[in-house]
Amino acid sequence: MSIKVRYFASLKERVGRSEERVTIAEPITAKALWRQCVPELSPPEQILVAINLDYADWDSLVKEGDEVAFFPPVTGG
Amino acid sequence: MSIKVRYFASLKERVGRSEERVTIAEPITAKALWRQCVPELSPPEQILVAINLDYADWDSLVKEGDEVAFFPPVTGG
Amino acid sequence: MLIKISAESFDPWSEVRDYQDESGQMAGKFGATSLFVGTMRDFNEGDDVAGMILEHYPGMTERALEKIVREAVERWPVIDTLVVHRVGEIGPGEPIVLVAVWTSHRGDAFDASRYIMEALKSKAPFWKKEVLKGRGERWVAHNTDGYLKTE
Amino acid sequence: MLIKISAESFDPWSEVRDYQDESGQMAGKFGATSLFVGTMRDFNEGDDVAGMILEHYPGMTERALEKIVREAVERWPVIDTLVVHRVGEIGPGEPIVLVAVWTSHRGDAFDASRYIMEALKSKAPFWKKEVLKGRGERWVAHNTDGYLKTE
Repeated sequence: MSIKVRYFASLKERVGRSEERVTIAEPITAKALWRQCVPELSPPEQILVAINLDYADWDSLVKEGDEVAFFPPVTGG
Repeated sequence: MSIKVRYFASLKERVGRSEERVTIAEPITAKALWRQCVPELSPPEQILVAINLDYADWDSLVKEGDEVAFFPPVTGG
Repeated sequence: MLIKISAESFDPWSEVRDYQDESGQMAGKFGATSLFVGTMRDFNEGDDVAGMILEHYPGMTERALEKIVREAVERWPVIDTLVVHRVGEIGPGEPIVLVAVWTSHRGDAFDASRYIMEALKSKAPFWKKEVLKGRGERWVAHNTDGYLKTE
Repeated sequence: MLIKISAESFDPWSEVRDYQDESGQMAGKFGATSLFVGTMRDFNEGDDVAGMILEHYPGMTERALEKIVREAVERWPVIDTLVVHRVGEIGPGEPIVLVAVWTSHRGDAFDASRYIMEALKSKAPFWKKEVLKGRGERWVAHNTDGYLKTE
């Protein structure tokens, strides 16, 4: 299963990349995906998760073809 | 003592004039002034009073040189 | 802090832009602008309205508006304000009132502009007479409280 | 109901006028317009700010804003809305966001525009990085609640 993972803003700078394509064997939670992608950091509490352009939880399941985004609190407006 | 009395909006149409100059012997309340100027109508409850361009009460005293205005509830904006 | 009583139709967007541009020292200092524009509708209480005549009490109007703006400035950290109110004959779709408030933070802009509008509606000596289509004229009886939710 | 993400500087007053003119059928139908404009300040948290870079999540941004506007329309009797948000490099004094709401009655316009602004601030995926004068860059950490009174 191929997943697109994206990072934004300060998190993007911290992990040193804006996006990547990762492969998983079966559907996993967003938290498990984070651990696979960013093993050097435990999931920061304030980081937000979106799956396919909608907000999701750390426990939401990620599956084939999904686009998952991790980002810090939003500061627009 | 000479007082300028003004009427606005629907009240102006009801009393049939927009302003008049009246003479009083000594300071009187706005209510007494109304009774002198508009004897045919008891002071309508919703009518507002202003003395010298500021809101006043029916019991406020009117004296020489004052401009007194009577008008219905305001409906601007 | 500018208050204008206008006997001519005005464009609220030009008024705000011009005022903001003239107050050049404001640029970069304010973070929030809250604006309210009240416009004449072509119907009211089920009737078609062809026009409106806005009467006011010259002298007291300005004084009442200045007091209202002063109260808002005392209550919230306001950088500047602009109030424009139309008088005379008004056609459907024309602006009646404009209230603009510039502040550092958005909550204050929303609160102060709403306060000015509500106080203007309940205190400033303006009176509206509606010209109904083919059915004469009528005075608007009273303003409703804008803090209450409509049904 | 229009939502625009703009990589270019925009004039909020022209945006509102143009949108209102294009929606010609609105004339005479709405009685109230509430507008909010958020503008870049040249200082923040005691530091001089020379500029700002606004990052966003294309696709999710539009989707999040559409959801927010839909929620406002479900909650208040709204005639129309316009939301414009700037992205990219922004200079001091330039508008960042515009929210305009047209309604019949003023209370609904104030409530709905404020709701949209607060929801945008807390939900729409935008991130601000400030360019400090001679002291590098820093990400803005979080937005404050605009319903709370400032100290």
